Amino acid sequence: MADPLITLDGVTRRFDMPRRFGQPALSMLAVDGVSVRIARGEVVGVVGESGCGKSTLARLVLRLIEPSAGTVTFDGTDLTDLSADKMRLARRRMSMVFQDPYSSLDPRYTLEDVLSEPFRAQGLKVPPGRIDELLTAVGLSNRLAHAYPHQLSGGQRQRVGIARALALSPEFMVLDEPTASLDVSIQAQIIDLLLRLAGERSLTYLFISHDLGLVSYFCDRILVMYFGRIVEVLPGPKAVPRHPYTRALMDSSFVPDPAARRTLVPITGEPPSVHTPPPGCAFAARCIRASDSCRTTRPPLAETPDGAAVACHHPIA
Amino acid sequence: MIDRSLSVLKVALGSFKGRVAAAWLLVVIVAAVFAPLLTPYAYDLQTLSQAFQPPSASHWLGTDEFGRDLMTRLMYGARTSLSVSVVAIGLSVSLGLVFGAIAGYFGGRVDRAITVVVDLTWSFPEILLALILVAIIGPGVTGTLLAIGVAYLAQFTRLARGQIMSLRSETFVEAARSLGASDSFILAHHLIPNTLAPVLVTAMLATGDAIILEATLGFFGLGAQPPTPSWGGMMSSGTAQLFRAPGIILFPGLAVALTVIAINIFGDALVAAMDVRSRERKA
Amino acid sequence: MFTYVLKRLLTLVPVFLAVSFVIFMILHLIPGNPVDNLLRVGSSPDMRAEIEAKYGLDRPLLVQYVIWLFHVLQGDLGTAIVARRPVATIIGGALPYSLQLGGAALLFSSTLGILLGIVAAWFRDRWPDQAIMGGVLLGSTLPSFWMGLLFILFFAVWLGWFPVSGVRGWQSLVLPVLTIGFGGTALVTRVTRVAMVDAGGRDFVLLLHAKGLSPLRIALGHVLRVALLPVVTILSLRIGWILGGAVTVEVVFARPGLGTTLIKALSQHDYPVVQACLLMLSVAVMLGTLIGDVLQALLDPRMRHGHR
Amino acid sequence: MLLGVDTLSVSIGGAMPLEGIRFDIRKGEIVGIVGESGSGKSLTALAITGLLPLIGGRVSAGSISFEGTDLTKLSPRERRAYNGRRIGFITQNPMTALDPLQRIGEQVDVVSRLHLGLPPHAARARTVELFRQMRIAAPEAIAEAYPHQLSGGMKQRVVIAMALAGEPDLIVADEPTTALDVTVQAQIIHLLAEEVRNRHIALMMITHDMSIVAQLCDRVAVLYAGRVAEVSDVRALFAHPAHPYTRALIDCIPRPDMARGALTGIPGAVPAVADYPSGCRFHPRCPRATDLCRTQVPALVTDGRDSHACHHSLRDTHG
Repeated sequence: MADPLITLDGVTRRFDMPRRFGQPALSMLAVDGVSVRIARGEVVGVVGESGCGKSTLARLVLRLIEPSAGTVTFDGTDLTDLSADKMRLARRRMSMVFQDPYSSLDPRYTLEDVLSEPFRAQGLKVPPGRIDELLTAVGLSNRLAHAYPHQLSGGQRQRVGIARALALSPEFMVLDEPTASLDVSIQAQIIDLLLRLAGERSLTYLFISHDLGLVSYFCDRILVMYFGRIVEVLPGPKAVPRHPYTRALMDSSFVPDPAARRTLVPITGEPPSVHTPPPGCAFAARCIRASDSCRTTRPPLAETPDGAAVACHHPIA
Repeated sequence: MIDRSLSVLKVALGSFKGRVAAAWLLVVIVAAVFAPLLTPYAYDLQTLSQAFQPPSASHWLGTDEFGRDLMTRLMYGARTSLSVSVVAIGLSVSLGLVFGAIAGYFGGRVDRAITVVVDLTWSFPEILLALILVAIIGPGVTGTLLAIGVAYLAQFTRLARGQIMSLRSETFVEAARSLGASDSFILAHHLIPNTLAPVLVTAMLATGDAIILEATLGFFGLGAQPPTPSWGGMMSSGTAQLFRAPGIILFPGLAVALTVIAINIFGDALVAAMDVRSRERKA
Repeated sequence: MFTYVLKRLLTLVPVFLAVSFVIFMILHLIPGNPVDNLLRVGSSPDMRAEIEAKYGLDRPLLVQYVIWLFHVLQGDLGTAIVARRPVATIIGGALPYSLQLGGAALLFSSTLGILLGIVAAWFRDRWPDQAIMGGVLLGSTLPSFWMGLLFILFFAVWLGWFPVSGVRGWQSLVLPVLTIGFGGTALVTRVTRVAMVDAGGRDFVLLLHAKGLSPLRIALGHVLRVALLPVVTILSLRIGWILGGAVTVEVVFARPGLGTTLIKALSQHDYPVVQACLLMLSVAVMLGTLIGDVLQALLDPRMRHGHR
Repeated sequence: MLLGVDTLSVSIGGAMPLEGIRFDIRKGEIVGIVGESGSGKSLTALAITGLLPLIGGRVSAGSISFEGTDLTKLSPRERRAYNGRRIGFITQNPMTALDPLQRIGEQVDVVSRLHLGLPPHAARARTVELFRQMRIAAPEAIAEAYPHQLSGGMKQRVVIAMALAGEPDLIVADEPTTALDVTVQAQIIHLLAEEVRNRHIALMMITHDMSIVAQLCDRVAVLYAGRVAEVSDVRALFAHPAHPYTRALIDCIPRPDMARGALTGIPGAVPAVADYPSGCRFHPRCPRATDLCRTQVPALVTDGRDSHACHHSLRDTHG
């Protein structure tokens, strides 16, 4: 990867819990030392269960949340020490699509207002014809320009969210579970649209999801997160997972074919408490392969020449 | 904005109750504004020979202990009571919005300081706060106005802060920030406009409470000073005549009650109308 | 539980300091010299010097406050300017009457209000609900002093059932309690109804029905308990509101008590008495929130376990 | 036949969000009710559990017969005797399914006390035993805990234990795993399947997820916009769906062997009750729609226990 568009180096975010009277101060590591490089035109997926830190990571990449440690470099510029003005200019080149198509649009805004906001927020004039063009690009009729969000379906709203993210012609988009609250038929529409847009506008995506099947379909490269860390990097959608957690995730997702029913007993238990992280591998308590070293020493993320990486003392061969 | 407000108003006026309430409010406002044109008497004209007249054609509601026309005093009283309440609530709303927005948007120490003071004052009954303030500022129209304004300040600061806080975590605000919008842009284009509607409805309901508070202060003799008529003041001087001429107390009290009830009914209709709209939004 | 109450009591200490400071400051905020405000016109220079020495009026404001607070905590509330009696005696005489009235009114409002709220929620949008909510609208909009006067006119003067004023026997308590209770009940009814309707619409109620429990058992055994949480919160925050009602009503019925004492002292510019009355009412408000919190913890396991 | 739903229609206010629903469930059978949001699958569950009045709805036509008794004809009191005893219910969101102020154990005990007449001690012993079967560690301690002390997956196990407590013949599960994480979802599905199979309890599994249907169910009813699209055996349904909607729904799930670009979804969206189109309600989104579909409501064609409602069934062309 000669010229990565995005480089994350040791990005960490700690949240302090509000202190309660007579109790020790608590904090949680939402994201713990994540290092990733994303090439231009690449579609990188981040997959993990709720609370694994994937949404925090999405916001750290765009500096919507400040990292506690580490740096985020965008096209050679370190975003983490840009001034507010410079950061605003940088935001023209990156954008985000959000999970909830309902709360992501101001109920008082018409679609035209929504789509002109990126320009107004940047102090720019809306180029003539741009609103129509954006609506067309996401498959919405330009008759909807004066409609309010409450008049649209969930799928249509998510298209508006995508159009807004496209408004300033960014190079990089973070997609934070854009289809998680949509029906499957609409999810497929939106994924299809995103793929088409990536091709037409040579976009780079960071796609956050809890659905390994969807990520495998959509992404070039997959990062698996557990408890704030990357535990495995799958270099391609067909790569065979080596981390027991990734394997468990795979075995937990069913296939839409009654002839291919899973007979494996799923893994037990749930992730550990965020306030009392275990000293060793966070997955050890749920892992059938765990040994004493797993419970005491944290396995590093070991890379292999083919671009794969796994953080496990006993990876599956 | 305007067409949205109009459509809410239309829904609110759709019910019979809403229309009656609005009509009464209109009557009171017209009576207050045009009092000098509507009555042949002066509010402070004492005709002792005419004292304690029962209701008649020339004195619709009768006269008080000084022979002053009760109807006339009621209409002039509406001027004092309404204007004091409206101005006082206007004061609380504008200051409350500013404090609430500062606390809600910036959070941290500023927020904690404001919240502590606000929560403290909020748990005290408005009448006590107003009594303290009148004690400090002194009785009269200005004292009452300021006292009521400050007494309700906590409520509006709380409301505005809560609104801003919950809006701040809405995804559309995060979306705006991801597009490079500054704090002031977000405040001006998302937070304040979305806070305004619930604050205005609450302000309307609070105006009703303020009318009662003004009347109570007046009743204690701490409101507008004689001979300026106010609904509370009229009842204060009427207590002595309670057994002889209950009308002196009955009619101003009725005016307060009907006006406050009308404000509540109309305000509830507005809330319901806005709810209908938000439900449409979700469907 | 004991440690919980203790912790809550500790958090009230800074609140008490803040409130007492504000009350202390009244003397300095009103126009005129604080010493003059503590003395009757024409007092001798000796008395002047005595007051100045006692309260350290030549010292910095904060020191003055500490001295004042020190006296207050020892039960020395100063001397009334007009009555020339120790303020503590005046307050001590008035307090039992106010406690009687406030306690009775609170009991009346919360019992009746919760009952009516349950009935209204059970018959939601049918005529019993509409009738109750009509009464609630009246109760929350009619000025309490006016209601008091009407009650006197109707029940005391025309029907002669109860005394017009004074504090002789339980009969004299009925009309004042009804007057405060009308507004108080309206408040509690409204809050209870909303809370019942809200709790009744939650998911867990669906599952209770699916278990085959009877609707009455669900309403009284489960929904009511959940609904009581916000009711207790609001009640404890609004105890002051009901006490505020007591201030007005005491005046209307010419009952001795903190309210009459306060209003009289205000009109006579008797500031030590004003300060003492406000201090008492503030302490009542604070104790109210404390009792509310404790009740809340008793009702809600989540509070006991330190969640939320 | 355990449960027979026949031409069931449900009204809420003036609208009829469910119309002419027909399917049946045999003893011990696992039947999936599948469809997108707005298809009426949750309303079907509420109709069968008699909980429609809680959301202001009612059965306006048709019957629900449970071992020959028409549940829609019973008085509320008679109806209630079935709930918890013959029919268990599992709701979608375990986080909000339990009374936050009551201990977990008491919430389960009440079912066997009410319906099996067990004394308190025996009821608790039974609850603990059920928890053990649900693989809840330290069941006695959990019985004394409050809901907020349990994770979502743990709460859903409690809710399942509650549904099993009355020894029902049918469990209605409304999206029981949608709110859970993937790995926990697999645990719960696994557990639920095991328990109902072992006890020979019929399960009506409401879900939007075709892969859960494929994993778990014996038979499937596909609903669209308040009507039945297709009812069929699960293998036949996935191999040769009759209704184009069923086909499209299966094709919306990404599969490992799928080429990029193969996932296109179904154009448009499920219409709201007020905007139901004429004829076949799926016609605006259907690639096979003709004028006939636009004007004529397709009849529900029955073939043994299977049925479908389509003018241009895919099975007609495939044979």
